Amino acid sequence: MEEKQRIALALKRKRFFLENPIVIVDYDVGNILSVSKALSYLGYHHIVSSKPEDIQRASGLVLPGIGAFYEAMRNLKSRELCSVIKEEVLNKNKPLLGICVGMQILSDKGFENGEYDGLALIPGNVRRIPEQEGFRVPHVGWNTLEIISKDPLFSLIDDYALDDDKKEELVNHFYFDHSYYFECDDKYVLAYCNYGQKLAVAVRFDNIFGVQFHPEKSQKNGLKLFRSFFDFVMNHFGSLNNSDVTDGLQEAKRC
Amino acid sequence: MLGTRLIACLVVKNGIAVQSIGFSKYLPVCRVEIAVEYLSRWGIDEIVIVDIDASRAGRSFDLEMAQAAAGAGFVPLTLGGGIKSVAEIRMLLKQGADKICLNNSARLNPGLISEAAKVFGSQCIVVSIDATFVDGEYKVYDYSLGREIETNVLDFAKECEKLGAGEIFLNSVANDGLKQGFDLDLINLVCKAVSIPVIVIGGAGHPSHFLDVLKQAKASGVAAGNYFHFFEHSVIATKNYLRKNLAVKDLVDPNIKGKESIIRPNSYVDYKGISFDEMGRPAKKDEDFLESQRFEFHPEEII
Amino acid sequence: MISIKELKFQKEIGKGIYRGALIKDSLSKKAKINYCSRCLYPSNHPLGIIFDSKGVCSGCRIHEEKDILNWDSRFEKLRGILKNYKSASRGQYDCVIPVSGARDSYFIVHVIKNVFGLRPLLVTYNKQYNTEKGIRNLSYLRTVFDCDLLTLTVNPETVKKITKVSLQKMGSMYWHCLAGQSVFPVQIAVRFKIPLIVWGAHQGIDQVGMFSHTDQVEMTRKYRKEHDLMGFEAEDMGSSMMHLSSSDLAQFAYPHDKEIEKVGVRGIYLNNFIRWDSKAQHEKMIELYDYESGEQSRTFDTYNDVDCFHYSDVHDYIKFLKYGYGKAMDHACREIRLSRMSRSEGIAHVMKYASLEPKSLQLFLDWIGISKKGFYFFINQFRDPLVWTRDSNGEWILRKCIFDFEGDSSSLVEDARLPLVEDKCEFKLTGSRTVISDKPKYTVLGRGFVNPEDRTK
Amino acid sequence: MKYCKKCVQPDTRPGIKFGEDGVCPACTHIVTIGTIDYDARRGELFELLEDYKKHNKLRQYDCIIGVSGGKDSTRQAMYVKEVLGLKPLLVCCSYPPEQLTETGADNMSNLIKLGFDAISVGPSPKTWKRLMRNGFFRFGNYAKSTEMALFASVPKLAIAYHIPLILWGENPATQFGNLAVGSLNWNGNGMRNSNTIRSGPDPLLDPDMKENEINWFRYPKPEEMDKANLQIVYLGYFWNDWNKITNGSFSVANGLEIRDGVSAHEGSLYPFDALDDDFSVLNQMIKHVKFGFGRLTEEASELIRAGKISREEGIELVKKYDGKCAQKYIDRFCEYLEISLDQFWEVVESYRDLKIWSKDENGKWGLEYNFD
Repeated sequence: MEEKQRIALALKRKRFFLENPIVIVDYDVGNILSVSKALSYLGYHHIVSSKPEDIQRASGLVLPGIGAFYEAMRNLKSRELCSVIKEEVLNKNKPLLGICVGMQILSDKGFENGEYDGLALIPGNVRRIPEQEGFRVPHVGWNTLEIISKDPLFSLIDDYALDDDKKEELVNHFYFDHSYYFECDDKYVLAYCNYGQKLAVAVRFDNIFGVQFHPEKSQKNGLKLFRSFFDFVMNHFGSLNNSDVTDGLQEAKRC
Repeated sequence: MLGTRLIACLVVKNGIAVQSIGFSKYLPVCRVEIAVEYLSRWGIDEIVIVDIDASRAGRSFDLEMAQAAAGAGFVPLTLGGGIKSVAEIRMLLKQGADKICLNNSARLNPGLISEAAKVFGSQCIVVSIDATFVDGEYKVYDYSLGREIETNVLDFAKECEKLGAGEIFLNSVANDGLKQGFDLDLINLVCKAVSIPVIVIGGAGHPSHFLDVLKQAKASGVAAGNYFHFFEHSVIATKNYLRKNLAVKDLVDPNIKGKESIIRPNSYVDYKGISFDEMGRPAKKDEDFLESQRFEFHPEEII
Repeated sequence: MISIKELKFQKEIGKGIYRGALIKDSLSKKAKINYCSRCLYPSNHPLGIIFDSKGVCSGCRIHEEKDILNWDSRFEKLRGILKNYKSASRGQYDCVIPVSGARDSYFIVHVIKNVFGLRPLLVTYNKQYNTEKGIRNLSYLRTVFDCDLLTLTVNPETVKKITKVSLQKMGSMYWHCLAGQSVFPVQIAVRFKIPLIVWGAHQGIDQVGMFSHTDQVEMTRKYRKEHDLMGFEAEDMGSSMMHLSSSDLAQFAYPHDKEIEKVGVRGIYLNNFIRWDSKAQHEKMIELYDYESGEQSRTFDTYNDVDCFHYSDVHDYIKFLKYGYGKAMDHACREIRLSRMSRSEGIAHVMKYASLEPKSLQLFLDWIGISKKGFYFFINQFRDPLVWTRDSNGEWILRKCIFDFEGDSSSLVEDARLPLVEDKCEFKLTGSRTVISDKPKYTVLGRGFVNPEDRTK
Repeated sequence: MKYCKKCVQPDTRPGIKFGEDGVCPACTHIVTIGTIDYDARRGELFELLEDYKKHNKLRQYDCIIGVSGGKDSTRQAMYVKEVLGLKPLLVCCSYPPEQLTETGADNMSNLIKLGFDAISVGPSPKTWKRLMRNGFFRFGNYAKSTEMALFASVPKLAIAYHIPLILWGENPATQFGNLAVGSLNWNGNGMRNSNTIRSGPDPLLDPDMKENEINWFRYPKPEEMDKANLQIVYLGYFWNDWNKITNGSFSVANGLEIRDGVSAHEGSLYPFDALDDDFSVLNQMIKHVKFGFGRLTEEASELIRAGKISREEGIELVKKYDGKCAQKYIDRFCEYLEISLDQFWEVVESYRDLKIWSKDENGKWGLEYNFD
């Protein structure tokens, strides 16, 4: 991309997100700081908050997450954030990105140490990864993906590269650190990860996205994912406002 | 496919990252956040930071240092040293740690392992075991006492797994800092004893030492403390050494099919196709290649 | 009296890395400073330093390797590396050597060219604070060894702006020199596709024992950013106070990783392969090549810093104002470890030179256009509270320093003492090559050759 | 030896061709200056600079200029910075310390202090001295290697630093009639073919000299220049008042240190030529022996063309001062090349062109000036 175009785009991002910042929901679970650092590195103005009025003003939401399912849900409920998040995401159509346990709580039910209700934003359940010979649980480390649809999360990710003896090699690694996985219908799945069985590691339902891996800890691939997601938020926000251009696909899915 | 992780361990003393030799001699190297920044830039898979002063000084991991480290790079962080309670763990995870590592407190208060695993999920809980070979068996070494204790390493590792530890961080006191290679017997024993991932460290001085571990054991992560400080882009070059010298048939783990699944390559700055000198560092490129580079222009990668 | 809160505030304004944990400990009253029981180094050494159970510092422990390792076999290791890097076919240089008018440059070129027979490309970053003696040493270096020399001189106006920013951000007047001389060789290596750079001594090893010689540590951008540049790379020098464009700073910016990878640039340090003794090496160079030594204002070592008005003068005084010790201590520690100086003699030297006012301060202030009080305004912000405090009427006083240990003969010190191998530690004064006295002002570029009629010898 | 009808330039310069009207190329060119639309050319120049931005990938510098700190380079560098608004990288080829003059070093410092980044290229002194010696003994011109280094260092750094645009001063064809560079407009890419450097360093070499000892004397090959998109531009083409006197005055006004200005010693009318190398006075004397004209002839010709003096006054000055060189310069040269005075004159005499020189009754060499 030409130097001039890059500077113009960076300026556009700066101006857009100063007015409508991204909100990283602080519900006392997960490394908020790393997500925040990634966003500043990429030039996206954002605020870390758990106040409903900030979430209402946001252009996009991020639900970071480390730790257990029920504790995440308990903290969200205790801060009365569930309703305001659902309001913004379902009615106001604001894009949301759930990371790791932030993705898992989008489900209907989570079966980690018991059975707990999720936000029910994406139909599906969260179950423990079945033990299998040679596939240790928890699933920790860098693993490659089988990407079903590149756009919008994986549009900048190179799937293949040539290795030393010029053979095609899968290089779309991301960092995983989980013992439970998101079990849902194939139509919501953006990408799988083969770990003894196919685990859904990236899901989407309209403007709600979830990724099982940690983009804020996946170095360049992670930064590229954030780059394409937040540019999507910027462009998506634009299409929301000028009412005449309704996203046809959006309407059909909703009803 | 889940590859093996190349991990850097930063031993912290007096607030700075040091080289550790035989758990007794320490050499000052650099500030923690500078090390994290460059290791992340070089594509390290994970970083473990252990503050060896903390438990002796009776304090937990320094939050300010945790924040500085988490902010310096986009790489998975495991923080350890002096952690004694769930509250401390929650604070560290909030600061940017992905996992926390228990050493002394795992031995003195095993209940903490299961309690923490319950609250945060076992994937965030790593137990660090320092092993030393004494009269015929591997015993657990207590670094605050400076000697081994009467606990067998394999039993203790199994015990930790039962208690809900997510990973084992296995160090060899004897090999520490000698640059003579890893203690492969110890590694094989522990990897067979538990089913949770095992990260091994202690004695890396040449890329071939990492190669030996990958060829003869089922470790999920191979780590080095001093080694990665020695030369520019050490992580990328070491990864390429491993990718170049690992033939599929060598591998013990049947599930690892293609070569690509073993070591994650760095993108854009990848040191592909290089040869190595006897120290295992990038050797000089051939003359015609250097000559052809005179008219090449390589832009910086900007995401 | 600067309150602790204000000091905390100063940490925020500078993006630079303040020794977080260390400063926090030092701010608390219980933190105390101690000194190595063999050499004189304090525990607040900026490169970081570790004392072992006997109170001996990591620098001294690693220094012991100089009398343990087999240096002949290490010399052969160096021969092997250099042989691989000889540019056989394409008529290019075999390596790049950073040089200046002083500091072991003669010895390094002597070893690489005369001993190993390589064809080096010499490179030097113009510090602008050049003494005429330094210009002469550099010109004769280039002529005596018959080498090609590339000199980078950055626009003085830009250098002044950068120095004002470095004074504001980290209280340093020498950042541009350290940045320039540590990156210009790498830029040339990348631009001209000469992969090998040969440096002299690795300061981390020589001063605080950062690595063992057997680690054979190499040049990294990481070390440069943290230790040479105090945490500030060219990209971090943007400041609202002074407009510096990216092209102004381009000459100080490290080549990015892809450029380094494509050429395979590697920088090796000779002190990993040769038993490093700067004093003996300089004396050999005086004997072989008439290297000019000269009196220094704030240290007894007359060899190391003759090419710069300020390196062991204003810059060294700033180091004293920040950390409470200066070059005299660096040189004393070096000589103590080489068993040429007793600890008490070292302390005597440090006491003599430590608080001497720099001779060339006005020269620097006129050049950069800052008043004396303005100068102290910047420097005082970076005094290490562990060592410096203000008395009742606001005067800065040393909380504690090596002087308190003058008569110290505690058991630790006695055990750690090294038997002297030489009874005295003399530094030669060669006198100048020319009868014309050197000008007391900077020479940006100079001829350096002395016409026959003006020669002293 | 025929002289230009209008000025005092003889036709003995290698590669020069007079018109049928007996006028030298420089005089024919100067006539056209009045008709040249310099504003249109300036537009052409800015267009050229804009066009070249896309080749400049590194964006550190807009262009690269070869300088010595002398009168021409000082004015040219300031013109590029102040008038064209570009940020140039200066490249100075620094002589061996023994040959360089104090004034030369001070002038280069002065130019840098006017606000420029500069890279000084210093080829190895002893090797350079040997090339000078070979140049003197084999071609009677010690300066062949010097000129090669001066001309080659700029494109070599341009390739290394990815700066495609090289700005040069005056086109030697239009200034001195040296047509070998093959262009009468701004395009300087043919510069490698000019007389002194066309042969490259090979004829000057000794057998034991390796390629990596003389690479600063080897001009880049044409294909290397193309691969790097290099373009050399003569700024003189776009400038109406580019001449020795104006350049000299401008640079002196900006701090240039100059010679004493004794024509009888320096064989020139003005004190600001080749300030960084005393041997150039001697080189002009040898040129005078070889071709019957030296620097003063060129200066006088320029003054005549500029209408400052008449042809007759020019002829007077040429007869009086051309080819003069003080003995101190000859002594220092012999001492530098470690040769005796007899060896020096033996070589110089071997190049005397007997077609234009004749001995008078008491054995003194004299030129037969037929200025008609």
